[in-house]
Amino acid sequence: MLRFVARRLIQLVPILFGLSILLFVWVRALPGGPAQALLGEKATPERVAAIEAQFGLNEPIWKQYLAFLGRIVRLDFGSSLQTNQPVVDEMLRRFPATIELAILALLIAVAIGIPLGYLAAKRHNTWFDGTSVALSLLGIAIPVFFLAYLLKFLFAVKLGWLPTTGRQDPRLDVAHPTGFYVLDGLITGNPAAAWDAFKHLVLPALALGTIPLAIIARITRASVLDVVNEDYVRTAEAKGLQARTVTRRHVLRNALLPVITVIGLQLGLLMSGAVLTETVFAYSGVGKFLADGLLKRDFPTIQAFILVIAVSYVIVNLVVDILYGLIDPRVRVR
Amino acid sequence: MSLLVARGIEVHFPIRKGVLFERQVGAVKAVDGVDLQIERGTTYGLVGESGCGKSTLGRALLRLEEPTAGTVRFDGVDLLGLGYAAMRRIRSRMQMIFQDPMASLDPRQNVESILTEPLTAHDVPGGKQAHRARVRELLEWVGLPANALSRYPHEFSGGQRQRIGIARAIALGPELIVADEPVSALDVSVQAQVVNLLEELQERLGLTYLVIAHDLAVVRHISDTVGVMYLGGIVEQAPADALYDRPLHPYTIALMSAVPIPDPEVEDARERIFLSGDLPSPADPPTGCRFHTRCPYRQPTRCDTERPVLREVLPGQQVACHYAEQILSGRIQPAQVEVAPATTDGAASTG
Amino acid sequence: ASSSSTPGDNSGGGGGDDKTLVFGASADPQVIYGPYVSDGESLRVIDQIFETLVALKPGTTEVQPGLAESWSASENNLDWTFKLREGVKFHDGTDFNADAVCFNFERWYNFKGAAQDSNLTYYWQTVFGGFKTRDNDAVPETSIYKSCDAPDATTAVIHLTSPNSSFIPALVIPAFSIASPTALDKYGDSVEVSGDSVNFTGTFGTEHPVGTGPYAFKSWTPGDKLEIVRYDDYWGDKAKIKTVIFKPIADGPARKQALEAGDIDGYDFVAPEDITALQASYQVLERPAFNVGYLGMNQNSGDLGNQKFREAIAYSLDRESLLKAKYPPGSEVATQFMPPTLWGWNPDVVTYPYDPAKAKAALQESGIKNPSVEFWYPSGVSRPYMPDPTAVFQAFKANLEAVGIKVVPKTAAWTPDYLKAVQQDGKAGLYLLGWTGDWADPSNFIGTFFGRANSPDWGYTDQAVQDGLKAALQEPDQAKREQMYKDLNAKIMEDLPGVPFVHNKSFLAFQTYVTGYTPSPVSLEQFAAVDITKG
Amino acid sequence: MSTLSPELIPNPDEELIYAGEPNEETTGGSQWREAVRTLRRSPLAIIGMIMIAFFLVVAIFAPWIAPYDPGDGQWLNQITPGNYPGPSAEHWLGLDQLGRDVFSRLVWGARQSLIIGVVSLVIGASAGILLGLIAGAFGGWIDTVCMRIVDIMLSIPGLLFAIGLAALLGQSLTSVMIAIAVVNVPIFARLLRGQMLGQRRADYVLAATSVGVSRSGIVFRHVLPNSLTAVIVQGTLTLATSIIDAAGLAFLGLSSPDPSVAEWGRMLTDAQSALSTAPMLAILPGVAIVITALGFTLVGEQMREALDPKYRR
Amino acid sequence: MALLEVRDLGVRFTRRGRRALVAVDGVSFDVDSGQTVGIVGESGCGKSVTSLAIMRLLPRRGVELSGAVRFAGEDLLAKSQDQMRDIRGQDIAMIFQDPMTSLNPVITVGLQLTEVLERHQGASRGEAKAEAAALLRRVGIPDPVRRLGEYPHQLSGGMRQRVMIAIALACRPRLLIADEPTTALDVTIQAQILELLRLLVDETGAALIMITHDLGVVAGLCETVHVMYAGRVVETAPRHDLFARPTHPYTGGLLGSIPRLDAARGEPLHPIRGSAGDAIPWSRGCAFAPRCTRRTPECVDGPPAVFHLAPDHSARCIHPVLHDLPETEPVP
Ligand SMILES: Nc1ncnc2c1ncn2[C@@H]1O[C@H](COP(=O)(O)OP(=O)(O)OP(=O)(O)O)[C@@H](O)[C@H]1O
Ligand SMILES: Nc1ncnc2c1ncn2[C@@H]1O[C@H](COP(=O)(O)OP(=O)(O)OP(=O)(O)O)[C@@H](O)[C@H]1O
Ligand SMILES: [Mg+2]
Ligand SMILES: [Mg+2]
Repeated sequence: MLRFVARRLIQLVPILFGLSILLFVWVRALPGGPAQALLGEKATPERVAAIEAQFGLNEPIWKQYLAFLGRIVRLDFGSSLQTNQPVVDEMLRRFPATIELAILALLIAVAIGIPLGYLAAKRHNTWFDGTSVALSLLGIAIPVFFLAYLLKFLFAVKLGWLPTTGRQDPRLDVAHPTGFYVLDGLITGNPAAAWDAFKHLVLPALALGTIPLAIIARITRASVLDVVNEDYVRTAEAKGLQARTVTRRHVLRNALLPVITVIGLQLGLLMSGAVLTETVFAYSGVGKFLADGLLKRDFPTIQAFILVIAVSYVIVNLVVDILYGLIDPRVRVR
Repeated sequence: MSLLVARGIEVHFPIRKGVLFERQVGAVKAVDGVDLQIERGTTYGLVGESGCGKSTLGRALLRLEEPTAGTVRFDGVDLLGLGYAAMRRIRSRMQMIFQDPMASLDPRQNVESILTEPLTAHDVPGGKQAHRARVRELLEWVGLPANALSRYPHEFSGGQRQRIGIARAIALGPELIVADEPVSALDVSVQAQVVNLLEELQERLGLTYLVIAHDLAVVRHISDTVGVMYLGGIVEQAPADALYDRPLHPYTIALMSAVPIPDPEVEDARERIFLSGDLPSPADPPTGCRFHTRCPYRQPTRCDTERPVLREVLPGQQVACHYAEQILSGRIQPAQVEVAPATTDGAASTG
Repeated sequence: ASSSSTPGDNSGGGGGDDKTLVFGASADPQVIYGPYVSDGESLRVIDQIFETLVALKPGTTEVQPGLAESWSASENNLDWTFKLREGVKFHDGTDFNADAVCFNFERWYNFKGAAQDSNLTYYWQTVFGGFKTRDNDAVPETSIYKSCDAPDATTAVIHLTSPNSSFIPALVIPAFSIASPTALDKYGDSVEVSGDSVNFTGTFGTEHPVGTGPYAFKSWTPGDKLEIVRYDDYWGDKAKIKTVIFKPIADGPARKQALEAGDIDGYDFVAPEDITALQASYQVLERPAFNVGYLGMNQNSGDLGNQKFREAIAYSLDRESLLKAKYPPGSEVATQFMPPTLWGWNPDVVTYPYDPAKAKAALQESGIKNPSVEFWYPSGVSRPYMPDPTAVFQAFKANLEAVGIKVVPKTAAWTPDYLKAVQQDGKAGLYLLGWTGDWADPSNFIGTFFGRANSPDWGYTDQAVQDGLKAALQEPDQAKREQMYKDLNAKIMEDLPGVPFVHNKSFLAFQTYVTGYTPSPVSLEQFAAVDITKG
Repeated sequence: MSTLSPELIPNPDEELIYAGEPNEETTGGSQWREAVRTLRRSPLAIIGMIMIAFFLVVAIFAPWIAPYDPGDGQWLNQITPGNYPGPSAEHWLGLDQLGRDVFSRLVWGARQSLIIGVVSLVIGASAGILLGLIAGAFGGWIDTVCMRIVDIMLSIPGLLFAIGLAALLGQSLTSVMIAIAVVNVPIFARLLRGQMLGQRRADYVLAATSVGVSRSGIVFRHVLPNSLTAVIVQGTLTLATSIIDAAGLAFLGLSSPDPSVAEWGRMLTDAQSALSTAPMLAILPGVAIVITALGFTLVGEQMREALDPKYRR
Repeated sequence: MALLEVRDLGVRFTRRGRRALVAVDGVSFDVDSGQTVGIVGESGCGKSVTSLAIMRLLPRRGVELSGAVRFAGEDLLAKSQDQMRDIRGQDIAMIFQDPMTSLNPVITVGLQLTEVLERHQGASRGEAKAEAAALLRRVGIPDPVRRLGEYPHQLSGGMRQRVMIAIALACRPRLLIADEPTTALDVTIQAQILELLRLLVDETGAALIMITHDLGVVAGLCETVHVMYAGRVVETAPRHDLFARPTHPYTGGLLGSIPRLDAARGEPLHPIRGSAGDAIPWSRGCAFAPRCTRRTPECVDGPPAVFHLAPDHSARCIHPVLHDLPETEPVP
């Protein structure tokens, strides 16, 4: 098992290496190059030249790349051009927000998607099945930001049930030791703050969770359909086991295996979705920061955030694989 | 001269492991030192337990799987020494028939295209016209209606599909055909049709067969010589009748006794010899005689230390067993193996 | 009314002393330290916490005493004596005095290294020029600042190297606000190059800004909120509301929705579309126009060097209709590159009213066959003078095509791509840009536009105009200056380097219970006067 | 069968079929026929096909359906900020925030979406197929390198990748299409490679080798065609996501530089500012996107189910 | 009264949008306590469907059952699924063809064995474990305690089938249905498993229905054999009779087409022409008629009647092969 983990972690190296090259080249290839991006609206040719000298941008390209790699290895990502704050600080500030959002989105997706998929499979070829398939496909077909707008328009603007933007009512005076606002509310003994933070999460999480929900529902359905036709389920039935036991022990346990993998793969989708959802809800997380950064050429941020996202994506999927191994003895690694 | 002579064929599939660089830590010894000789115009039958390496051997002989060691001489030509192009050319003289007729036919090709493909691949002269004529001839030989040409594999029954496979195999007028379990996927009533067809074609075209099967009765029925394989090696090789009348290797003996015969009288009278346990892993074969772990005739010496070689014990009958003579003369009797321990009250008898 | 009734929510502050106002800003501040910023959101916050020597009369561009009660200049306009207000204390309890003033000026003048980056010290470099050392080729070579004396605690004398009539009006910019020397020394304002960018290593501007203003800094969570609280020892009228929170909401419609949902009490930059709708149940405040939006015509690009062609373009534009359809009520068609509210505006410049026939005639005269221009407009941005650049582009494009000029559309994100392409690289032919005044002086408008020797954006470097602008800046006599600028405006409009098309008002919206907010033409608004009156 | 006399041949019209009929194994050539049969029975697929057909008709015949030029802002004088005339006899769906005819823009938007979807699909799928083909056909270290490239591409969230690319290429529809195409590349590469690896050891490939078909013949005549089914299904689904992604990019400001170009994503985005005064301006293009994407998704998914034997029990 | 009486059992698959498929068509047979009955037939002739119908394990939707299945006097077809759950595993148990897929891959062998004990015998975890180990030992699995904690993929095919047998026999059922229990196994392993089944059935006194397509297997094991073709039983006979005097042309054809290990070599095989796909509906006539060498026009005049050769030997044919009598020309 350890060897498996080690091996997967080592597989990360070429990915990171490739990514670092990609990001490095990307910045160099931007119209005007990094000096331009750095100077923004006030750049003059002289200033650009000065900056290039200052940052070693006129060194040979491989030297620049090595320097870049060196900084990455030291976790020195520089400062955000948007905020002039160290990128690491920005990460500590934005990642909890997005993680919190993604977790709730995923929870919604899982908590609704799996039962929905299961019931649809159980009632295969009925109107319930058809409807849930159609709904889940609709979930996939609806642009995230459009859904976000509709949700916001309906539940926040028209009905006023939930807040429109942000992570917490700014009027609340609360401490944020961890940056996970719901958690912060709970650990600082301020349930009202936690509740408020939660209310701010609901709409973005719903918007963000819809696509994963649809995907999970579909995979669950397909997987359950597969499994109920397996010989071992027939064996279980032939043993006269209670319906409950058959479902839980023999159907679900097997059917959820592919679902787990799919849940891991949702991370990328959630990040893409977060870019749009966070923009709509003015939610200060990674997605919005990155989207702004990309448009404003905040390349220190982009480089660092994308690296971190890629690493966490790979790690999450590694964890998923390990989990998979724990549940499925067949792939348990020697 | 024999049509096919194989010497010391080994096919080892590497097992790789490693954190950073995959090292080879072992090998699945699917075929582990096989000598084989097939005479022109005869049928060689190969039987053995699942996983013992029959298919791998069959493919290796046609170089569809690269042997890791050994030589294969086909009509005097050293196959393993041929380059890609030369090998491609010589393939027209050796063909294969597969177990699963559906899987071996490209579902997207119609029968005509399936049968024309070998002709175009080898630039059989005469152009389209000649090819078409040849294809019709093939259909007739294998007993398919002419209207089959434009149809797709899935539109046929299992037996008919196998006929298509056979037609493809004989399209180029090969000399040798390796048939890997040609009938085991077919219904009992259809098996016989295909077996008969194979025999008929052999007679008509002077084919040489290597027939792989796990059904001993089928193999015996069509083969002149039968080889019995166990865990990557041939343990006994003999003319078909001799093998049935007088199996010499303990494994062959057990095999013979295990085959059910559709005759209650015979069945009721039969004495069975049960083997204990299963086929060991080819990745980690037992020392000495590969069969000694399950052998009811096992002797305290030699069996677990020395690998017996295939040797002629009776004329034309080769056996890889140290004690073949003693078994033949009845001096060694099989030990009785229980299929289940004493059963009276489920009392523990340490297995 | 606020619909989010969170427990512990003290919004609207129905009285008592703990009223809170939540203001929807369009972004986070860069840093809360005047000399390092030039963007509106930073200035807005800094303006509440800090004060400058001279202030603006609310709602106008008129200069009035700030931390200095009065000031006077020497004969040669080089030595300026400021009489400082007494009894003023910084939020950290230290005294405000002449030493503090000089401390700040000297600190600015002595900025080194990364701090000389034009991004950071834009206003200093614009108003005062260079620094004591020149660490960077891009920095102006000379500085008009010379030194600062503090003869006594309430007198600060600032010496300049050359006379400059923008000096006093420019001092109102919060970039020149006076910070607590003690706190500055304690927390530091240093910046440093880190990796590929500039990094605030001192925490003064991020965690401990200390000024003398009516509000003191409380906390800042970038992306989430910035909170300031009333400074109870303020020398002047104390702020009415205890806490003001700036909540960054970048998306315009989102700000509006936040207002409607009661999440915020007010916000800036109301979209013109929303004005009518909002007026029904909210207060919509109007900020006087102190800006100009223009269509730049780069004379280095294609046929735009042809005066007649430029005239044809100018005549073809139906600015009237555009403003009616897409600009808020009260916006005016611009005739020149500065707003009429600013002295120096010339009522008699040549104008180019919408006249397709004239445009076609001019086109004919120009002798250009198959006229075609590359027309740039920025995307993803909304500027006070251009709430919807796309609409302007679309309208002008239709106008141009109507007279037979082919338009090649080009767009890019505002920063850095658009500005770079237009201003540095001079890639654009036609382009949309504009300017909002920082202080009330024509030099801040036409001086900025046409005073540069090198102007890739205009491709227009008329020596007479350049010399005129330089002379006007140094002219001490106000009446003479005014005439000089009037003449310059006339000349510029004759040469037609671009078509100014709008002076636009911008708008803020508030809940009805918010009172006392006075919009300022230069967007320097005091929250101290704002109150919440809710039953 | 030929041996049977005609009267004994099972009657295909028979109400019942009897046990023992040849297994209706359905792969390959018949796969599609069977799939079509299944699709015809699936109400969801039919709905999807109607949606697609509608969309295609509108896209193809846009010039004849739309009453006006979609970029024509000649009615600018009829609007004032926040006040856009609604449906009228002249303008069936009213005017937009730049005084253009909404109906015409919607109609032309269909064409634009079709172009974006198809072009980015064709580019992305071709490149992905090429990459997957190289990886799948050669194997070994070439495969490893190709798959690492795919891994790298997949580790960046698609939309961010697309924005980054669009930033690089400058703002134009071409860069939007290329960006979306690039994001699609790893999907197709991985799919095709997986399919090809699955086929590579299939018996029929071995059979082709043994009759002497050349390596390229095997790849192009056998492996590739048999892998394409999955690619076609994926293509249908990708068409839907491409249209959605294009809308997402437009939402973030990446779209054609010419605002006269009628594009749903952009229409939706531009209308955000008018959401409360004229919600229809946003809802109409939004719904158009949803319907089109849903159409392709429905058909693609049902097709996948129809072609996948495991759904057909 | 027989332990199991199957009367006129019919199974139709009626899936929406497809033609109805008659998988089993009027099958009747009896199984007495302790008796071993064989059902043989080619792939697709309805053997599995028959056994699943008895167990009521066919999908609920899209299946029409007719006839009666009486087990110990009670009609199983009339029972609810819940009632069936008490019978399955307890009174009637089943072994399936493919030991590779019939065990749940993700739970231990031990749990798969104990769950049936806990369910039907109300055994506690501990008791069930001990009992399970004893069962594994009885089916000849060495080191049973260790095996209990293992997963199916860690066992060989033969061992898995032994586990299946242990599961089936755990509650000492009165009837055991084995659906091709050895087809997936090698001959030597097949012999072991068949021997094991024989021993255990003897020991527990369970009746056994052996479903197979291998005539050799029934020849050595079953007392009575039913030959199925296209959903119907075409011949029923005690095994000696069946092999000595195959009466239905199909049975004879089968026997003629399989090579025998003990036959002299060189004897050609006599295949049945056509394939199972050539069947016609029984309602139109004899389903085998298209392939039958003895076919006459009457064969397709309507469903053939059953011909009784002896009380326990019958064939569904109008031209049965009568071995004792001189071969006569079929009636025109
Ligand atoms: N490509 C391969 N890589 C690794 N191992 C292989 C490969 N092909 C076959 N083997 C292993 O080699 C051994 C022999 O396989 P082979 O298919 O030749 O057996 P067989 O005798 O034909 O069995 P069967 O009767 O099941 O067809 C088996 O253990 C198998 O797992
Ligand atoms: N769930 C089902 N839905 C539709 N048709 C079915 C179903 N199960 C079986 N059939 C059909 O019923 C017929 C009889 O099938 P059955 O499984 O009983 O055959 P079998 O005799 O057991 O064959 P084999 O030897 O292959 O196991 C076949 O034609 C099969 O296709
Ligand atoms: Mg094989
Ligand atoms: Mg079966």
